Amino acid sequence: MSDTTATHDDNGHDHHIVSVKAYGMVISALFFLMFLTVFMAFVDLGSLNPFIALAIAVSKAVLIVLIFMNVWFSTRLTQIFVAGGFFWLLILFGMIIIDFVSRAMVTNPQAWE
Amino acid sequence: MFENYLMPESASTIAPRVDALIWVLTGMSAFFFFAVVAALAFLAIKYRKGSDANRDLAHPDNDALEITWTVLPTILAVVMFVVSTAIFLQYRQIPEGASEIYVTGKQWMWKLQHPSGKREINSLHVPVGVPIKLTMTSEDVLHSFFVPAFRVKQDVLPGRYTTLWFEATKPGTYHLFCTEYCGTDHSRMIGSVTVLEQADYQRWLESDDSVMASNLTPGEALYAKHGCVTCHDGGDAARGPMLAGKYGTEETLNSGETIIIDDEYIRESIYNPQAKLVAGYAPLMPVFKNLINEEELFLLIEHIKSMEDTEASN
Amino acid sequence: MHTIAEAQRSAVFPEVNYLSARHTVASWLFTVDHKRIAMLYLVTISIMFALGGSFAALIRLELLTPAGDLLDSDTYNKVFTLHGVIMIFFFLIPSVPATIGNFLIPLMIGCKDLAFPRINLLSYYLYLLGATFAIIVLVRGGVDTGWTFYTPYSSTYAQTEVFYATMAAFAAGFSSILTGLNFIVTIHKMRAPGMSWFRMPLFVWAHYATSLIQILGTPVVAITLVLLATERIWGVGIFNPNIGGDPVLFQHLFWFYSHPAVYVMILPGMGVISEVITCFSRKRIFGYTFVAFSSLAIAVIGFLVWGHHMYVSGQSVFAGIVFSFITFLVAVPSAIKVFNWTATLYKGEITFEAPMIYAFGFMGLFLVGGLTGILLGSMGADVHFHDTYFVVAHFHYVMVGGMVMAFMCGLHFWWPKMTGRMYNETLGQISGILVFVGFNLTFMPQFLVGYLGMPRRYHVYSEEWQMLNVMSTLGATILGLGYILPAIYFPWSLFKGAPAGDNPWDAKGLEWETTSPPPTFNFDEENMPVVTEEAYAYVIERNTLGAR
Amino acid sequence: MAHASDSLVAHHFEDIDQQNESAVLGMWLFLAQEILFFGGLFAAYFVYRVKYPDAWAAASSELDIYLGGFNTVVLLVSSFTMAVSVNAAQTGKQQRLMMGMLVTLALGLTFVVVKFFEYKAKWDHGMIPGSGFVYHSTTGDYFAGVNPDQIQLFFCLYFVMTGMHALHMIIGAGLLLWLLALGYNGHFGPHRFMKVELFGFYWHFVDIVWVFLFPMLYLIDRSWMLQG
Repeated sequence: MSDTTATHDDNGHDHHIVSVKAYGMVISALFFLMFLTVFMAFVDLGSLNPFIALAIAVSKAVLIVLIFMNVWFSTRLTQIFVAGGFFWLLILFGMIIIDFVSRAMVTNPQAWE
Repeated sequence: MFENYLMPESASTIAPRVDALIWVLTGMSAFFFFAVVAALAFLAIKYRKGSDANRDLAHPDNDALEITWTVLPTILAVVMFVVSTAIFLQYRQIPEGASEIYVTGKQWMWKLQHPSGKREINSLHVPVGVPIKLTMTSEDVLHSFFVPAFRVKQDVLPGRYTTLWFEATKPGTYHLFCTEYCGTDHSRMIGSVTVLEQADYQRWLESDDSVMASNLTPGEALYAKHGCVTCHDGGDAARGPMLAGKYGTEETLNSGETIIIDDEYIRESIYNPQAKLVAGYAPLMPVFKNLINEEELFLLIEHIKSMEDTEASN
Repeated sequence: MHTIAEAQRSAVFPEVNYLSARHTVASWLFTVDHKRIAMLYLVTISIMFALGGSFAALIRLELLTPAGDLLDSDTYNKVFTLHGVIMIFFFLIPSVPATIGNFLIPLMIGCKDLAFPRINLLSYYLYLLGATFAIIVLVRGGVDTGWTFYTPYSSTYAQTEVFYATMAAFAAGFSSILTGLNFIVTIHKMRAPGMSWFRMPLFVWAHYATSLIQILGTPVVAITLVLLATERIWGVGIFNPNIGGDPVLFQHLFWFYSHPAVYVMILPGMGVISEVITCFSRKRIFGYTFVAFSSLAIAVIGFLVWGHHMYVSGQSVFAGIVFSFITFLVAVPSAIKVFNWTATLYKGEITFEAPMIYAFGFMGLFLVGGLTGILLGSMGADVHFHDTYFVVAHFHYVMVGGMVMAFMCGLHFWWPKMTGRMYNETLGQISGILVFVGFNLTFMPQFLVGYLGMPRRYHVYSEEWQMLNVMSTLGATILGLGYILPAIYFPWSLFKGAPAGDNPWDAKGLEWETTSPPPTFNFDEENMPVVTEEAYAYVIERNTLGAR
Repeated sequence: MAHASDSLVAHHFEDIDQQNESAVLGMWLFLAQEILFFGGLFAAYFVYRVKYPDAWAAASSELDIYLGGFNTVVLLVSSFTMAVSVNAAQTGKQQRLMMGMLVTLALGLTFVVVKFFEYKAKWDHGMIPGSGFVYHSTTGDYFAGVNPDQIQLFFCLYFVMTGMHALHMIIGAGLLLWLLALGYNGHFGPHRFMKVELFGFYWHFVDIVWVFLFPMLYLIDRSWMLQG
């Protein structure tokens, strides 16, 4: 019937119940990362800054998705769709950015040689 | 020949190459079309219900066949891609020394400006056998500059320059269309491109004296009118960089980056002077955004370029 | 095998079915039965198609002469814009999925309803809301931006009802998203016992691929339209070139959805063709897995090619090259499908009922549409063809020649299942042929006038193109006739048609194992279907063949 | 629906597992759609950030880092309380469930109110895009020479992005009210908590959007603040 044979608990449900303690650890990590990102914004690292900020934001998002949103304990199918959604986001960003970073080649055809 | 029935007249150096590409692709498409339709018709008739065709061992899968008709079209597609892209790159490779014409699109007309300052509306005169580079912008919405006989087309955008080049091969008068929908009179935003023999072109250039009457070119006049000369003449009091001879050269900015001084940079520096300051200069220049329109901008750019010429000849 | 006549002689109209379950108006308007919702869609979509079609008729009439004498320029611009907006957002995108797909997917995979029946109803009302916005646009004087809504014309310069038009597309977009969501969950979670992925009808595979595009693409155009709407209200916004905004960015965001959207329009049609070809060849489809995966390949690769709408838009040369390369690759899975359909005929036992006529028509026209797409994907050739009538002809061959043919094909094939009645078979065959001939007469001349460089969206045009335009209008008249015919015999069959019987085509698939029309919960609830064989398990009974 | 009281499983589902798995998958598909919906905005953001890095940094510095930071804390905590509520629902602790949702609602509303005051400050300074837009730099000479037009472009995006986010918060608050009403009427039980769980997904998603908005809008380059 269903695609997945996820581990069923005693009640016959697929639900893995995450403990409040685990949530507490995640929120602590999130706070740490938040202060880290604020701190890093005050340090001038030139072109590195945006990448650090993005990396921190991505790790926060990953924590929220995996633990708060239970994806770590979900069925493989759910995990695929979550990953797919974010992957499509990268397609959108990637293909658009290709245009804007290579614009100079249009106005300046010498760049081709 | 069939060319005037199936394709518009072919009147530029790139047109025969594009036509060859189009006919090869059309031929290939036609081949596949007729091959598949013939197969469909043959099978439909042979295996119609009630026919006594042999229906034994009709296996519904054949991986070898599948792979064949996956891989072969893929190879063909890649070959077509390479050829098509090679021709497209010729559209983008503007020959050295092409003579420049500035184009402004505006609802619903084309305004064209020759280097001499001569201006035209909805008609363009060019000499035969000379590569022409068009630098184009729009004062309002998107337009697209299309001359079917030259097989050239390029969108014209507000706030930015796009370029296009062609070399006409045949004297005559050809259609000029706007092909990017631009509002009410989109279909009337049309004109003509007249290709003249070199001598005729010279005569045409000199025929109209309304523009050349002043001993200043229009760009020179604007340059004087807006007082550019007070800061950019290179004298001791100059608060801005000297412009003569700078076009096309490299310059270092305050930020340490280097840039090439081109049309786009001059445009930006007039409309938004503080964006990219040349190293060593203070942000003093006023913003000319609302004082100079796109057409006048072209005249100024043309003048700044010509300043290089006088410098070099002296 | 049975002939249709045989099957019908014994057929009785079932007492209990979803149509007769309840008769009040409210029972229709608040129904959560996927079959009733499909019928609601069918009625609404037909009305929108007629509306869009009448705009097409106006366009063709106007273009009879090179001068703009029937309509003034503003009216003409509004007419072609409304034709595009209505046909794309309110007909082509929902056509097969929301009607035939909505009706059949639960039947085909053997379950009682879609996973979220109430969301299905919500999705219909969102569609209706969008359609209402479209009507508001019409009543308030129309919109003249072209269906592509390119900025800055749409954001700043247009004086027409752009705001309501964006809201119309926005609401229709969310309707489409929710339909896709429902399909994916249903296909994953509600398949009957034994209905493994590779036993599913290809129609279901095609809808799965379509749904992916609807969910992942539509939201981007939705937010883009929101940005456009705020820019109109605010007077300034992120596409405004006066403050450094980039009009090309709008095109990227727009085509990120709107190119994959053409696959939303064509993939379900391909699904229909796979069902019909097999049924009337009495054969399992050739290369089932290749056809199934080519649907997914088209859906995924289709997301990476949108820049081929923008070769001359001012996008970078490098980006153009990348998009062009992938565009050539996306041609391959479509080619695979066509080859496999053709090979399915081999050693079949082919009959030419109305759905099959339409299916053959589809293959001919889709071939032309697909192959001319290669010329437009080629950067060198596209510079000449871009925004000319060549493009207009190309996408009508794909959308009308492809999708509308497939929609009609599917409607003729499953009409007996949906209504329990048989339409006039001969008239069906005639309409199929009329549409095919009329279509070619309409759009083949547009290819030619495109080679000659006639730009699209032109109200007045150069005189040398008149002959071809007159031919096109002539063809459109025949095409219109071809569409009017079914509009008569389908409703007629509802009242006078013979009972169709459970399986008038002697076809394979779970939908044919229940009554026509099916009961409210699709199957006999005590005896839900269990699948024990592969899809399209047709067997040619050799002893019925003539010379054997 | 009507017969929900006698059975937790809707008629067209086989069993509760099938129904729950469908609901979770459906919710995630909806969120995938949401990802791409906000993705369009982020794509525009990235394009202009690449095009106008200086203006982006300068405009970012005009936003109130304290209010932004405060709201980040509020939202993160609300995500935590929502997660605790889901846990309470799954383990059948009704009182904790109601408390958790109530706190979440309060935090969500706090966020919206703070956002309102941020908007109002921008309004008072004339930093609303439109014909009356003015840019008074508060960053001294640090970002001298940026183009005010591009600053305006940033604020167009700022308002649409945070506005869309705030709209999602308000919708979330409405849904929470509905869940609270259901809970008050004893709707939830140890086998009946999908609504809470699905809403939790939504709430966390809105949180994630802010996790990206905060550094990208408020924190592009703050080193000028250290230069006094």
